[in-house]
Amino acid sequence: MNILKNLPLFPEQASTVAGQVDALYFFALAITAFFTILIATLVVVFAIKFKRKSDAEFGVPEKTSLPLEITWSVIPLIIVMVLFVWGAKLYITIMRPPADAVEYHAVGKQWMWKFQHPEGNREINDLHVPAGQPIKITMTSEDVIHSLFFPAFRVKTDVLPGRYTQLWFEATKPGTYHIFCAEYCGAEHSRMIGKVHVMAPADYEAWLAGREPGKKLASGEELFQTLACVTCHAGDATARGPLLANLDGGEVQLNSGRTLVRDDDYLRESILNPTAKVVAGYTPLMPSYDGQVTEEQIIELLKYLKQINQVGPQAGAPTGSP
Amino acid sequence: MSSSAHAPNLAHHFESYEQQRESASLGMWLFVAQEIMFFGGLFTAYLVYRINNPEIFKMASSELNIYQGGINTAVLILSSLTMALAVREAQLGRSKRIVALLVATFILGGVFVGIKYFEYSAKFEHHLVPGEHFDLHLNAEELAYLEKVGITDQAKIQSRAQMFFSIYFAMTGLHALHMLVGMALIIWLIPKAWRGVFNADYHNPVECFGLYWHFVDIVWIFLFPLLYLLGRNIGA
Amino acid sequence: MENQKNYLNASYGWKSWLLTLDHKRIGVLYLISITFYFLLGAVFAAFIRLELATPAGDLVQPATYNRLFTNHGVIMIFFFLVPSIPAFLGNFLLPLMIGARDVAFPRLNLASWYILNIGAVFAVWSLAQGGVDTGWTFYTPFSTAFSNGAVMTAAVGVFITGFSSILTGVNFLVTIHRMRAPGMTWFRLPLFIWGLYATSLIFVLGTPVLAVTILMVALERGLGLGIFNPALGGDPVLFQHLFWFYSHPAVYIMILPGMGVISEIVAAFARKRVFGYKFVAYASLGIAVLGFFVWGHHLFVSSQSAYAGIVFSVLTMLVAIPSAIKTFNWTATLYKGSVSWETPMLYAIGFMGLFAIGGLTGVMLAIMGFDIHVHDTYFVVAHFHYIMVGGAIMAYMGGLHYWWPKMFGRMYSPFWSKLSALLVFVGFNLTFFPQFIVGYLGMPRRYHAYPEEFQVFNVLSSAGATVLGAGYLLPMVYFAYSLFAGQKVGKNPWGAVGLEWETESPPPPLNFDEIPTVDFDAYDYVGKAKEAQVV
Amino acid sequence: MSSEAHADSHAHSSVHVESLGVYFAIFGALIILTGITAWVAFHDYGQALNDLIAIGIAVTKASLVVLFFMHVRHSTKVVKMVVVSGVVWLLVLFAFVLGDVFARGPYSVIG
Repeated sequence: MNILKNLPLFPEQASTVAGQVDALYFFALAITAFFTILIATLVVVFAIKFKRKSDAEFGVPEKTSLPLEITWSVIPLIIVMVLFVWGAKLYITIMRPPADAVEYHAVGKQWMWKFQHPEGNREINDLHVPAGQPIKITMTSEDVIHSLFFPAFRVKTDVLPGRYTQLWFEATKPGTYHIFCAEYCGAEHSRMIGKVHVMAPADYEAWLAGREPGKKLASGEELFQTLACVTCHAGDATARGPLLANLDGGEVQLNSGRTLVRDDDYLRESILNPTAKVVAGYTPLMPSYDGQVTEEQIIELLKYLKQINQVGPQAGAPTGSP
Repeated sequence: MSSSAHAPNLAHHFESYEQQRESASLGMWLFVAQEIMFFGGLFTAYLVYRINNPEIFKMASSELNIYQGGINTAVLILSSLTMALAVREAQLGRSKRIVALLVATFILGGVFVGIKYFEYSAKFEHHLVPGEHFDLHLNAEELAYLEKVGITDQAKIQSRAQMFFSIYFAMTGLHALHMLVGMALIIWLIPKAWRGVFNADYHNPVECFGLYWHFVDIVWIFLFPLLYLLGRNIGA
Repeated sequence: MENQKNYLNASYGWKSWLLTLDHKRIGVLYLISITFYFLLGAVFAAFIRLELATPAGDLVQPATYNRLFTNHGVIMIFFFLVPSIPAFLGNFLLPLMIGARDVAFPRLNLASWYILNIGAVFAVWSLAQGGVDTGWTFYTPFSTAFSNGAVMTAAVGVFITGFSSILTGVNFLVTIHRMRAPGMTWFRLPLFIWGLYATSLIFVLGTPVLAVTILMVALERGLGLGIFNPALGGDPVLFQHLFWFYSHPAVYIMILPGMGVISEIVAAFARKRVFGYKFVAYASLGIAVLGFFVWGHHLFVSSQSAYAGIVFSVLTMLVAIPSAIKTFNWTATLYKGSVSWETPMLYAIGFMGLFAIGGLTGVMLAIMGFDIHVHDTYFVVAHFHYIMVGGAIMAYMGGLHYWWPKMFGRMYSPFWSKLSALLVFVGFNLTFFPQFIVGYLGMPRRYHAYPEEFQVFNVLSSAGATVLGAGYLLPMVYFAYSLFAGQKVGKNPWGAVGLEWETESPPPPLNFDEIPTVDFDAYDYVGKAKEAQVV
Repeated sequence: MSSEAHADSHAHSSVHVESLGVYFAIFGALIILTGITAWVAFHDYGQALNDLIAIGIAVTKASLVVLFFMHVRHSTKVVKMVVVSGVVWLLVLFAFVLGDVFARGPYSVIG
């Protein structure tokens, strides 16, 4: 039997959090096993020891013992609170990407995963990532709810239409692992799968260099030019559009007087519904790009906009990706 | 059991009229609790989307006819009064008065549903039914208001207004359906009342139906301000 | 006793059954209906296990597979598990156990049965239309805009069936409040009644939210209203909130009455009052009420806010306490009991072990950091089958064996019934334990095809399902045999305490010749022992 | 079904018959409150206050109907408990769903 040779009981640990999840799993598993065995043993032992000997026999009545009831309420309470606190802490760790995470993008679509690297490379159902680098994946769906699941990294987050969700991991062990869609999404749900290839950083660089440039999508910079964004958002004081600076999480004041954080959702909305939230001091005259750009192009644009932010606001047309 | 074996309208499994009456009333109240949760799902949806789109909901709400809504509120409250009085007459066992008040309740229910019909027709004519023909017309003043609060995107205004009207139709439609069911039940009650079966001991059907009718009234008491009265304060 | 009328021979003919207002006959009608739906759901399960025996999706088309698991879920949950213990055993036993002649509203009771079956007609009709493929969870926007299955028909079926639950809940609550025999105080009620009471609360307060949510899906799909439509600013996560507001408490609808059954069986076959009676009673209410505050643990990875997640997680943890109280108290009841190893007791013992695993893995799923990994994997599938099959159905089978002689006045074969209990226990564990492992390995649920390394566990699972199936089919044979040729029994074949055992088997149409006056506590085996000595 | 039933029924077997005046007074109050809520809606006190008044008046009206028209004032404890449970459960649904919505922010960013 071939399948018996390589019979796994636990999935591979290939991310920084995998070990933490497994530790919590083993702890919870130990508790589960302990109480299950305790109860099963007691039940079986009592059932044998106190087996009815004659039909005239009755059980020996007992008064309810308050201390006993309290004991077996409080001990489970303490245990589950430990589990809760441990689990909540780990949840925050898994859900909150570190500041130095590199941003990748994913679009879920019946029934495939489209990934984009920060360098602009696109892949379908395959994802190459370097080990030892925190990676943040910003995701959205083109149709129904999907869920991006990396069992080897112990992470998963639903991918929703009309909204960005995030997931992050730092792969530790080079190798090839599963990508699954975990949220039922229709006929070919079980084929919405792929492989994540974790590579040593040097290998990853080599892989990147070896990619044919033709596979690349138009970069954000090119889009910025071809969609004529540059005409209004050139970045000088007389421009009709606001300065595209401090875009990655910086605050901005709106015409309505409200202040909000310029996150991905805001930027995306500003491309698709430019007049929804207008920066203070500007008139809402930008046309909507809804229907003119694909989700992937928006992602490219967002990446480029954040690059401007890093390079500095004075650079109207900063050097794009190589 | 034996003492009440020949009592009319006392079911065999009840020991006394009081037990029967209290069972019926408790049962009806549990059904009302169920109804609260049933409409509660819709109210939750209303709250979520209103919180997400406060200004557009105000604009969409202004499209509703406040006179039709207001008159219907008064009609329904009046029908609640006639219903409450019908229950009172049932407790006193005065058949003719019960019938008269039930008929009055039925007519008022009919008026409500009739007005609702005209209201719905107007929505169809004005393209305010969610779907591809949906088209909310806003006048310059309303547009200016929305612009002032930072909403100028027409597609967004249209889509969120559609959401408002989706909820409007779901809530008022379900409410109207409850009215129709109630009116059907009145038709079932009237001949019973006419035959004089209701008295101090046995009036559960009227009383329970009254609870249902009042509940439907209460739903409207909330629907009226939540759906019709938004956005009237603009420019005030 | 021979010539006395009982509920079965009081009248004859189709009409006397289909128009009956007798809660016992309605109970039997439920037994027939839910057995049919169980078999239907089991056929789907058989196909699922057959398909999953090999990694490749080679038996049926993916679209067919999706319809199989959806219909397995919809039918097993809404048409078997939810009505199983409450509507069948509850209907038959509630008036008997509290010393009443019937439930408070007999006509409503019959109507509930018809409503269940009308709903089922729609569910079956949806099969004829090609089946529904949304999963039993009907998640939007898949169900509203993308599925090409018979979503509308199935939604109507689920909507209608909901009212069967609601009306049964109303009926039971009023019956328990208003119809108790003289002297039957709240704390003399058998714990099964406490379980039914708690269940009914969920029926009444939870089910309507599911009904209206399904209605909104139908309005969106059928009439183009857009309540969950993202294009109109609609929120699919709102659907999930509303859906789980009912559907998580629905799990307690399935397990609470089962826990009640276990309390009855443990007391009867240990001939001892349930240890910590009041704690077990309050634990039922505690689970029912707390159960309404925990639904968000189904949304840990659905983009629900972390704050909401933390609140839901800690509240979920608290449900472990009343569950633990119950389990420990049952165990303590056996201590110094007089334990008889009859078939119902074997099921109860099996229940305690399996429920412990099901409950504790439930706690594991409430651990947020852990749930991220196993959410929507076979770990979850295994967990809820341990609760619903290992818990609810084991209890259902135990209850059926316990009260069968009361219902039909005849005994079944002890040998074959014990064998079936063993088969069910072994088959169940073989089916579902491997799913915990394969779930942690990462196999997502609702997968028609899967990577090869998961095959061993799936083969074990499919093999176990065969044993489990045999374990379920066996009772059909010996119960049918018992109906006609089983040994006749007297009022109280098990020597148990409880009002239902003081009337004839099968009970007379009005349950009791005289309404009893209750002057003893539930499970008064001390009194019973004295009585036995006197005799 | 016969008129004899009336004869031997005890006139007031624990049924509380409310006086006519109470019903008409409540009706009057409901109509007046409806007028007030409509009037307030046309004046701007800030959206929050406007909403608060509207909800406050609606709750008051509903309470009047429940207490008087639906006789809860004279009902058994169990019925009162059912009414309270219905409302409390509704608030649980609101609180937890809205809690998440507030923490999560508006769902959609697409027009």
